[in-house]
Amino acid sequence: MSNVATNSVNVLGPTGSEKFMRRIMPLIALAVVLAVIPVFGPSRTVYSLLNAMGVNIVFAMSYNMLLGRAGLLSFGHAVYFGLGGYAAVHAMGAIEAASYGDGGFWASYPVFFLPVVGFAGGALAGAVIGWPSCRRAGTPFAMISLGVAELIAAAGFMFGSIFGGEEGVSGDRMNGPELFGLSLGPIEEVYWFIAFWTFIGVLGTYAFTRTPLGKMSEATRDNPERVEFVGYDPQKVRYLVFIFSGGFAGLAGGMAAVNYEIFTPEALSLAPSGMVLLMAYIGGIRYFAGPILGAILLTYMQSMMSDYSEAWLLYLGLLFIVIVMFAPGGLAGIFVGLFSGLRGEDAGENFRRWAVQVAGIVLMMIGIITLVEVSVHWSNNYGEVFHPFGVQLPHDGVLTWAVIFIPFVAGVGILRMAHKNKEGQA
Amino acid sequence: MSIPALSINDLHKSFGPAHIIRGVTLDIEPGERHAIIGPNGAGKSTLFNLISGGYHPSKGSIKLRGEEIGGMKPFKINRKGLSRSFQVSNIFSNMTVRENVRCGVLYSMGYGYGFLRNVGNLHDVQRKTAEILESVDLLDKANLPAALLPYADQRTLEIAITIAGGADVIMLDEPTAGMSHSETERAVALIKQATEGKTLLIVEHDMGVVFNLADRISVLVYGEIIATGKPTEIRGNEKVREAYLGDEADAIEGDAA
Amino acid sequence: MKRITSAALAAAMSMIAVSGASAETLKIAFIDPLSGPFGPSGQAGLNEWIYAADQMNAKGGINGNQVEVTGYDNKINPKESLVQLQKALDSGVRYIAQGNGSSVASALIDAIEKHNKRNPGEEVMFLNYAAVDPSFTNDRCTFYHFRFDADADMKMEAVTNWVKGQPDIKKVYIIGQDYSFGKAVAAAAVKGLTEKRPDIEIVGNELHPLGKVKDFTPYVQKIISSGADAMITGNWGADMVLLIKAAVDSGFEGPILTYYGGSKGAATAMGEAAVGQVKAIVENNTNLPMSDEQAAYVDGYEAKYTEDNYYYHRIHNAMHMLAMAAEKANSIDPTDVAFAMEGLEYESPNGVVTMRADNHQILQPMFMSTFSDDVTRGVEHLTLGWKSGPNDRIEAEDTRTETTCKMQRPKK
Amino acid sequence: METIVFSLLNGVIYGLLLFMLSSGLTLIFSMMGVLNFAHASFYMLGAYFAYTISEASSFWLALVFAPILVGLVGALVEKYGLRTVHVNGHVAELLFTFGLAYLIDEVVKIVWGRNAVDYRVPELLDFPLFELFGAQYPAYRIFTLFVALAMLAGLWFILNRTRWGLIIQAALSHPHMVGHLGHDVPRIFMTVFGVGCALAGLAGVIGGNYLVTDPAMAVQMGPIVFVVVVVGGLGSLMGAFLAAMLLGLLQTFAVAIDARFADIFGWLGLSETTELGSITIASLAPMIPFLMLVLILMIRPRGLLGDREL
Repeated sequence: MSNVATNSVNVLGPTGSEKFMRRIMPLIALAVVLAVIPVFGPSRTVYSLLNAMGVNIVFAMSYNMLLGRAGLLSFGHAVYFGLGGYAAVHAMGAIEAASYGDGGFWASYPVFFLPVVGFAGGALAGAVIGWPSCRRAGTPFAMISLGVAELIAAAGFMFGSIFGGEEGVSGDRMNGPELFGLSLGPIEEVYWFIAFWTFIGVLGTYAFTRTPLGKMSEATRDNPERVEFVGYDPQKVRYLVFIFSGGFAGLAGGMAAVNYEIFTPEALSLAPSGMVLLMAYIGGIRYFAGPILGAILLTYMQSMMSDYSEAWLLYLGLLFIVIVMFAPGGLAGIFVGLFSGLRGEDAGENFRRWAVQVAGIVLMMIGIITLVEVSVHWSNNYGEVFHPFGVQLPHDGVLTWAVIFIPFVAGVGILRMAHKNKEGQA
Repeated sequence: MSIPALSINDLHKSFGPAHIIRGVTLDIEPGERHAIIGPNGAGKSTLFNLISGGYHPSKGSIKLRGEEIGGMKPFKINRKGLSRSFQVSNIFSNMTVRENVRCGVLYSMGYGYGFLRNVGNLHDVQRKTAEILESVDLLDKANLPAALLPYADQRTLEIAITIAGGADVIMLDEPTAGMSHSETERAVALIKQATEGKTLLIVEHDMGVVFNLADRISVLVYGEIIATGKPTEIRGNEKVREAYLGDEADAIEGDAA
Repeated sequence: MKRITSAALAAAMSMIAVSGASAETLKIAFIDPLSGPFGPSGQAGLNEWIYAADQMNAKGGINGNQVEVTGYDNKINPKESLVQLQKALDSGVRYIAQGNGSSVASALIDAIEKHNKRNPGEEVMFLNYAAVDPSFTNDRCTFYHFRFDADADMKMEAVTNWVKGQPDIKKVYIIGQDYSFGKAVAAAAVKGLTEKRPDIEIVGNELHPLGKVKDFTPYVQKIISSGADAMITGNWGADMVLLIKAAVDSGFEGPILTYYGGSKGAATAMGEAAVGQVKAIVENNTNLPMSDEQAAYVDGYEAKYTEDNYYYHRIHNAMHMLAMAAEKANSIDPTDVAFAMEGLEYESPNGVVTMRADNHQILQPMFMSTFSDDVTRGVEHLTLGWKSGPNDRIEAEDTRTETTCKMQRPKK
Repeated sequence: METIVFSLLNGVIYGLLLFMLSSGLTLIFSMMGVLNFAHASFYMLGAYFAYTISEASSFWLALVFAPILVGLVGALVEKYGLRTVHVNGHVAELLFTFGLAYLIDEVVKIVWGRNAVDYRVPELLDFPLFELFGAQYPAYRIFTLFVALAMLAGLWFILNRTRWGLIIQAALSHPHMVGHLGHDVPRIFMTVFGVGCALAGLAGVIGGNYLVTDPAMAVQMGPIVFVVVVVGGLGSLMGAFLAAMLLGLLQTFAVAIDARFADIFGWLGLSETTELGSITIASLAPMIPFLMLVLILMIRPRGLLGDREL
């Protein structure tokens, strides 16, 4: 019996090479990408964007430990990001004071490792707030997180000695012992710091999914009742996951503290909490890499799209609603679907169908974007006119409304047809 | 006399004005296979939930090997070595079969809420999981998502999760409900083999299964046990016949024949 | 360069451009909210900067260099501001203009200070046109930061100087938002009143959470029952509008002395009921007597931006002082300009304004403006507007406050 | 004395406004399980519709038609949006409404501009009704009191005296039952969602002019609506009413208290000069709802009068 069982262990689970391809390769790929980026000599803008993305990636990953992996919808995750960040920024101050003062522990603490302080801060906050919050999942959890976030955000503005009032607490990252020859002054050096911790953050959140606790968190998400009957307390599972999630959010906060050298009470408020929810969900909460995609896309949109259109928030809202309604798997889900569709037997058929769908979507988007842009330009009342590619589209022009309606109707029609065809085949 | 594996004494449960369990007293010896039968609405599921920690008793005591467990949280009871299955398949449908069983194994092997070990490297857990899968004949389906299993296999998986933790008191809630005749036969064989040497408490509608499996049978009617005894004693019991009217009474007799 | 640089072009350029000032344009990056809830006030600031630049360019620019103002949307978020700052730096900007939110200003001051230290030869100058935290020109003063607005303490200095001339005011109630700014305003008010009018009784000093109160009536009734005959508040945004509406609705009759009564959208929200009661301490209002030239400037602006009113007179001042300093230094390098800016005096339409050399804080005459229905220039398409009488002028010197700044200057 | 009278009056009026705003959400949440994040956005739409209508005609027409319009918008949202995501569970629905709130905000900014609009109290009601301890009491506030009471009465009548109301009542406490009784569940859901939104819209019509009508008003009111619904309890309009009153009164009374933490916890050695000690109870008033939200969920998850836990 035991002999059989020992043999069958090998049959079970993925083989060594499968494991390597599925688990180790993506991490190596991530490391390579992170390491190769500077070769292209990015500008300061690109660097600062990359750094912001790194912070948001870790933040979104920590959020997905809750939403994706444990099924806990939080509206106040920025609390842990912010508290971790504040811990790190205060530690940065301590390093500065200690290195100009009488030394001590902080004098020998490298700024490079401040995210560890952030992790501790976030985890501690999670440990304190988590216990009452994690009693149940679902709506009560979401509501408690909302209430707690409101309270903490208000406290952020009230307690100036901790949160620095409106202008926040700032520090200088160029103090204390240097590590890896990085002074962390120029933004290129900060990039290495961010890249390192982004990798650690991704690795850490991934490793967590492989632990007994990580596995049980997924089990608790799917079936909390059953979990109780295999010896686990779902409340405790949630609580522990919550602490870790707070810790990784704090890690991201620590990264932000070094990157921006300042933390302000807004960091605790509902707005960044909403943003991280959007990142994770748009990226795809059921896929490990989903939040990474979401964080990259939304960071880019936030910092760059406002240059193109002041209605970027509207587009963001639309994107989110479309994802919720039609692609609950998020961007990652769409990619996975495309990829597996192209490898299947009827790849050609799939390809044709997608081409039609993409055409429909693009047409619809042309209509919607034109409508939004024309309205925005008109509603500003500065007499500005939307003029893409040199074409003037005033709000009262016939051409404008043609550009809005014809593609939109055509797009809707194509999508409907594609949908019907698919159903007809099925 | 040894301490009973499970000892229930004057157990009551009310939901508001509805008095569902009205003074159940029952002792189950270690190693005994005990079946609870009774018409629909007799309170069998409620009794199961009371024992396994799903409900809080209104009155009375439940002792597991002499230790009071009435009103304890389910996970605490489970850790003391009492495990149950569900009438409706209650599995982790987003996971593979192997992962399902592993969820049942982890706590009992001492890994608890651990977050420093990779589950892939826990060879004892792997081995135990494989053993369980082997014993319920699901090894070849180990890497299938549980949601994609055929119904009978899902029921089997339900049992596999229940026994995975190595509990020595096993409670099965209608394990063969909805199965075909041949599937039922296989399930009974499997239950017999998997609960070898353990205490088994089973609720079942299929009288064939009951009389085949059980050492003793209790009949629960309107929240009260009206008879307890060996299968032969139950068959001959007048009160049981009265409680079971029509077809079901025939079923008892038919099996008796 | 007449408009906002084509956004697409700017973004494309920012990705490839190598930093370094270009020879023929003086680029100013305007980093303020252009979308979201604070978008309107940021947009109004941007419009005034662009208008000021256009006017300057029409006169031949600064030292013959054309001025170009580009908007960068920071969503009033300090961290996002730093990303936008990097974008600006990449497109060769050496001058930053910002005003909305002391949190953003604080982040920018810090980041610019560090940038200037870490990148010698690429220094950047910060033209602060509205962030009023006093610390920026006190403990936290830096050489490259210049403030063209009176700080919170100076405004209170002006307010209390005005109160000094109002013997009718005997009991004052102070109410504000519960965060650093609200607390600073309250402290300055108490200090100023006790020094200048020891006879005034401060009957209440209250803070409420920032942006959370929906109905101010309970606060107002507390104020009324305290017998106050004047109210001082630093509130802005909805907190100010709701407070004022509740006050006039409940029949509070004394003056309501504000910092931000004139801010965008407030007039519409307050409505006619607030006429005569609401006052705001500002450096300008459009119903002051003005020269033809200045009138043409104001009218030109309001004709171009029909949704806006001429409000940030300090932007006009800042642009002119920038030009004067650049001429004096004969350079548009921020370091040279900054040295030239110190102690600079400019004959503005409302009188002489001076950039203090010791802390880079402007000194300018202030006016206590009253919300009125008897005005020649209304705001927000209403017949209501702001005006001030002869007694409402507070001279520049009377707004001066002591500074704790120890300015660190670079070597010339 | 005057503090108590004022606080009572203000508390009741504020509480009634909160109830108007939240009653619709209680209906929606109890029946459909959808904690509508965009509920306050419908309140905002109500105010803006009322502004537009009263510009074109009169406030009184707006009072009738603005809520109806909002209700129609709500019904459309339910039919073409919410129903699609319903299969993905409550979290997906919650997220949908979360995105919807973003969207409505932006659309309102485009259509009506980003500043406050001049939506004002109708002239007929724009006078001080009476004077109390030196402070005037605007007639419009008393008017809101009557509108709220009328709405309460109307709601009570519909729920207890009409067939529709009885179905809804049954569905409030046993949402799964309604389908079994052969009623057209999708249509009931659409109607309830529409009516719920219309009630929020009515609150917008009434509240938009005595507070401020600007694009931030939804965000301002959003979280507090949840507090009322959660504290009141699932399936209980009475609970929502009590919770709204409680919140209104607690907040207004707290404002009237000048005590500082140092005065209360002085015996613990808390001094008035410390940051914590100098906080006044009054300054915490607007935080009370959130404190209540967290405490209720921790201690009594079914709310004040709820018939089941969330």
